[in-house]
Amino acid sequence: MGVDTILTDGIIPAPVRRRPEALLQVEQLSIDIATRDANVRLVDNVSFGIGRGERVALVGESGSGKSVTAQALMRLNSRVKLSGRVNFDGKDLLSLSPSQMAAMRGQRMGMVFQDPMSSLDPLMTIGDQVAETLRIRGISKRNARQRALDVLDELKVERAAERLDSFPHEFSGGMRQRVVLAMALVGEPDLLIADEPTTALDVRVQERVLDLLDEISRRRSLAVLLITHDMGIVAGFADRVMVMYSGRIVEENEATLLFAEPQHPYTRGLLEAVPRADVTVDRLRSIPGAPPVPAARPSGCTFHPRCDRAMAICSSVEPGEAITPSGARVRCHLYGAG
Amino acid sequence: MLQIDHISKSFPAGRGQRTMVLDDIVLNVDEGQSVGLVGESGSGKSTIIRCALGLAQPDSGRVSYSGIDVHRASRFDTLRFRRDVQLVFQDPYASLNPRMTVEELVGEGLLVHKLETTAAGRRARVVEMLRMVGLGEEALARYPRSFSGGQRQRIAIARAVVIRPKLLICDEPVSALDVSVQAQVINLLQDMQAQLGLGILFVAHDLAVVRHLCTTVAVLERGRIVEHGSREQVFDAPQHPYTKALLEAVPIPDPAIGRARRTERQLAT
Amino acid sequence: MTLVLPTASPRRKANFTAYELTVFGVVAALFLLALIGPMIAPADIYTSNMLETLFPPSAEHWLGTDDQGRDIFWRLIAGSQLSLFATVLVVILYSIIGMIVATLATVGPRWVDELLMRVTDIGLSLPGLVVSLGIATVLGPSLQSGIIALALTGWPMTARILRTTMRQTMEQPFVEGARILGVSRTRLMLKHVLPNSLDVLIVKWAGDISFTMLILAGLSFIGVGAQPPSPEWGAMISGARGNMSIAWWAVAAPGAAIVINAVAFALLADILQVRRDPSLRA
Amino acid sequence: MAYLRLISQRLVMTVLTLWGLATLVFIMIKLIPGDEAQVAAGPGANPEQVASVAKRLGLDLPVLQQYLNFLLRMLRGDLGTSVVSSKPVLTELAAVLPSTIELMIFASIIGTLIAFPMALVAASYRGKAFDGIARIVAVTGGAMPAFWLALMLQFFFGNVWRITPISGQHSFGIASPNVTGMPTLDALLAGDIPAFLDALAYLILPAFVFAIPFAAQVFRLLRASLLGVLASDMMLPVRAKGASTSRMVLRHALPNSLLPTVSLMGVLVGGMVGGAILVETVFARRGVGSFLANSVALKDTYAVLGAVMFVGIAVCLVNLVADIITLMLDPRIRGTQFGAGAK
Repeated sequence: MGVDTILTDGIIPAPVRRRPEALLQVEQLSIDIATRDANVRLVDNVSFGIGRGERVALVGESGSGKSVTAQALMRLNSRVKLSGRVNFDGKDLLSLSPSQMAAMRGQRMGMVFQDPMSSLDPLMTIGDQVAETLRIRGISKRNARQRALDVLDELKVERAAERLDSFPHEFSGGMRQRVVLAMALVGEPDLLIADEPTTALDVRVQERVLDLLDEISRRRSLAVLLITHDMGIVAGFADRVMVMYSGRIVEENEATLLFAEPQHPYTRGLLEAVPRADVTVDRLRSIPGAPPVPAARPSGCTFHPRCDRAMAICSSVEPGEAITPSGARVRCHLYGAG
Repeated sequence: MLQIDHISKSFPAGRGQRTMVLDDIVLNVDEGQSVGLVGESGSGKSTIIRCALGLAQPDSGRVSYSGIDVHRASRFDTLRFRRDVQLVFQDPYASLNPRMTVEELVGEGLLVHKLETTAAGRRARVVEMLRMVGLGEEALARYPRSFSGGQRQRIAIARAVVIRPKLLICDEPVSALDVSVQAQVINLLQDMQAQLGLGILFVAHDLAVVRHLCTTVAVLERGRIVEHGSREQVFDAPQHPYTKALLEAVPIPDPAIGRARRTERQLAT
Repeated sequence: MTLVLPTASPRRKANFTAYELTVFGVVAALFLLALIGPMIAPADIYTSNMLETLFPPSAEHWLGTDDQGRDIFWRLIAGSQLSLFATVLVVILYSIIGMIVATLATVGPRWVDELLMRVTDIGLSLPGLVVSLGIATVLGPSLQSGIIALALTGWPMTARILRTTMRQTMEQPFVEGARILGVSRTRLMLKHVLPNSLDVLIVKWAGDISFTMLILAGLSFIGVGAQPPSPEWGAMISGARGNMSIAWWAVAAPGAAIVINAVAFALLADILQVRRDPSLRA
Repeated sequence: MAYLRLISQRLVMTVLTLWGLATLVFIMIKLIPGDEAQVAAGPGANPEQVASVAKRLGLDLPVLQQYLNFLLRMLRGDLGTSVVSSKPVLTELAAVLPSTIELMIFASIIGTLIAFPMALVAASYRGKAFDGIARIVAVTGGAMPAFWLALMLQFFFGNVWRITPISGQHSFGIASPNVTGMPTLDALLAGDIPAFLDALAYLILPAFVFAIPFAAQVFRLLRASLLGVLASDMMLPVRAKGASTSRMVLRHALPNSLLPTVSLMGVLVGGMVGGAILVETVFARRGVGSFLANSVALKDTYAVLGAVMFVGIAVCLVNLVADIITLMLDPRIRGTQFGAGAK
């Protein structure tokens, strides 16, 4: 890593940031799941875009639909019903045939999952698992193995050549997460979706994995969609942040602006509710209640029962999208548009 | 009040070797004091808790509570120790018996320690306790599964605190909760401590939470306490490299700090 | 602080499908039949009628008659009590033994656990039918011997499963929490460990009834269980075997009765299993 | 290293099990109602014979001494003497064992060939018609009494439709020289194809009687564990690589499901020995099972107990082999090839 990266990114981001060319454009994506009794809407009408090489974070709590959204982008979960459009590099993913979709996975878009302990096949060697992405594409065993080795080297797995033939149980948590990362990166995708990639790891390991991800994303100009619940991780990694609550994106903005001027009461509450390791405060401002489960979503603005600035309209009318002076896309009745 | 006095513990690691899990741990919690114990996974946090509660036997050293040697106590003293020292678990889903109602769960301590001998008296105390943790009377007949994670953790706290213990050991009590709910439970613990004069031993991997709740902090690295001091000493002027490394790795919800740190690390390599 | 109690996560509703209800209904009907079978069957099914031997199925004798001229249909109905209740008795007996062994192994000191589990392992690795055969031979052939033999050989699996579950329950944080609260040993077992361990057996029972019914019939067939005049189904097959070439229905019918029972309980076990572990659902 | 230790643990366990079994058999002998010497000598024995048997068995010695002697006899392979044939039980069993083994091997091959494809297809098309039908078929197949199934198959295929021979092991006059004791193998060794096919025809029905419940159980476990693996966290990354369903099932789910399935198959093959009592009798085949059944019919208690002991040993050995195969399939146990810093 050289001066280059530091200059392009800088400690202080450029005030006007050109929107990179769109790679992924999600339009009015809704995700439903049919249970025995009823149809439950897990994600309601979300739209967002990711540019080439851009790092976007999708932040949310349990039940917010962040992981479901992530899996929907690759159509990984066959039990949910998807509607809307997911444009990836000009193709509508939702209208592809299963085999066309399979060809996109691994090749154009890769995914990393939360728990490195359970993400790997215990009976297959590391080398075979990393190379599998390529083997599926019909690349020869030798070439696939060589490229698997290259990726593991790129991810700074020590003595990677010797370790190709070892099994997952011989690796530590951080090492396994690198292998999982290698499986997603070996096909040289344009978009990497990382679903809570460091939640199961200790802070120091987490930091190293995030650094690696940062470095590779810059080097390969790889777009990254980071799914997390941790505002701290978001702050250090993402260019842009989307905050999801109960199946909807309630706020979206450049990372710096979002942290400096959170607009939605939920975003603000979230930032104030988290203790910090660098300052001492007397008391945390807490958000009352708990995030709703998708089957029992409140009417109107789904956040209104917990919101300290709720108005009469909030419980009945779902707020539309408004753009605030700080550039945030926000769904809240406090911000006109209505 | 609670004195963990030079305890060590090791486990067999095959081929006649033993791995040291705890190495000469010294830690005291005084009445009304809140002590934080920070460590990563595998640092020995849970072994310390188990030893402190008398559930595991250290190889050497002793744990004493107000003069009671926890591991060699008489029946009577053990019962007193059980009444005075309680635990709040990490996982609010696994720590409540799914087949007991909230009334039974919260009232069990009163029953076991014969603090309220009548059912009506127990119920009154349970209701009072539930109010303190922010739950209503209507919770009495319900089972844990109908509550959210945050509410279950309140029930767990009520269950532990209803018998008015002097020391509450908290084992990562908020790490399994949603971010927006964590603050509620943290605040509740603070309230309990202020109202009841509880001593708290707060064990966690999350440095931010520990900084928020504890005035004294110990840092555990692979079974050894490497740094031990007041909150300000440990967080603002850490001495041990391990503490420094941990603090530097904790994500801070501020993009400027996050990027500056990454740049620093990249320059260092 | 005010708190909104969630309207969500109501108590799990039963919500049975038509298929599941059908299976429950069939099992209930089988039990009912076993209960009232001997009462509704005509008395002449225990006496020979040499004028009507080995009749094929007809309007008068729905499933024909056996070599003693007895109506096979009514013998099956009457015998269902023997066959089903003997099976259920076996399962109850060995479940009790298994529960005692598992509880002793869980609460007892380490060496008791070791000893009991080694004995259980030995029991598990012996072929049940063969050992039962040995035991029944020693006790002398009769239905009681069969029941005793199967009860003595059937318990190890129950003991092993229950003990594993109880150990797992013991390690649950809520049990640890109860100990920290100062709960006594007895209360710990009765209130915390057992109620949260026993449901593993409910699934097992249905499967056990299905399986045990087959073995019990097998013992009767070899001749160490119920003896011929008895309308126990295995014994009926054994008795009718000699005349199979002229009256195959006399063998087919009791076998079919066993299959119907065994399948019904196996399907019940399957349903219970899937309800416990929804990942198996089709 | 861990691997060797586990195998030796299994061996010790097997020895302990056999000891337990021997004790059980000894207790059963002691529990037999009536005079033990009389039973051992047979119902028709005269007083002198009874007395000599009592002396040979050491019945006048203290019980503990008798128990030790009994164990020693077992160690020497002396499973007692058949009252009916006056031959050692072990000799008789050794003569008929190959025939039973032949049947069991054949049955497990058929059962595996039925169960594996069925489970793989059912798991790949979970919830589709095939899956549903296969599950019902499996439940039914596992709930049929073996002896009844044997009788019915024998009656319809043999007597009514005359597709297969009814009973026995080979047609009159087509026997190949007895080398292994397994008619099919003997015919092959003799290079006599017609004799082989003849023996095969006799083998097919009894083999199916065993194969059906075997396949039913294997199917159910294999399907369940394939679905378990397919639903596990492990499969999401595989799907995200672009793998097809067949690849997920065959390359990932199947290897991970093999461990429990092989142990179950071991247990089931052991259980077949028990079923052989019923099935061999129905089909009039030589074998351990029909020997046992005959001994029961002739009230030859010592032969029964000797055979029980023998079968117990056989089952333990089968289980031991299945355990060892299971261990060998698991790289976590097979031993680390590379001493990477795990933990």
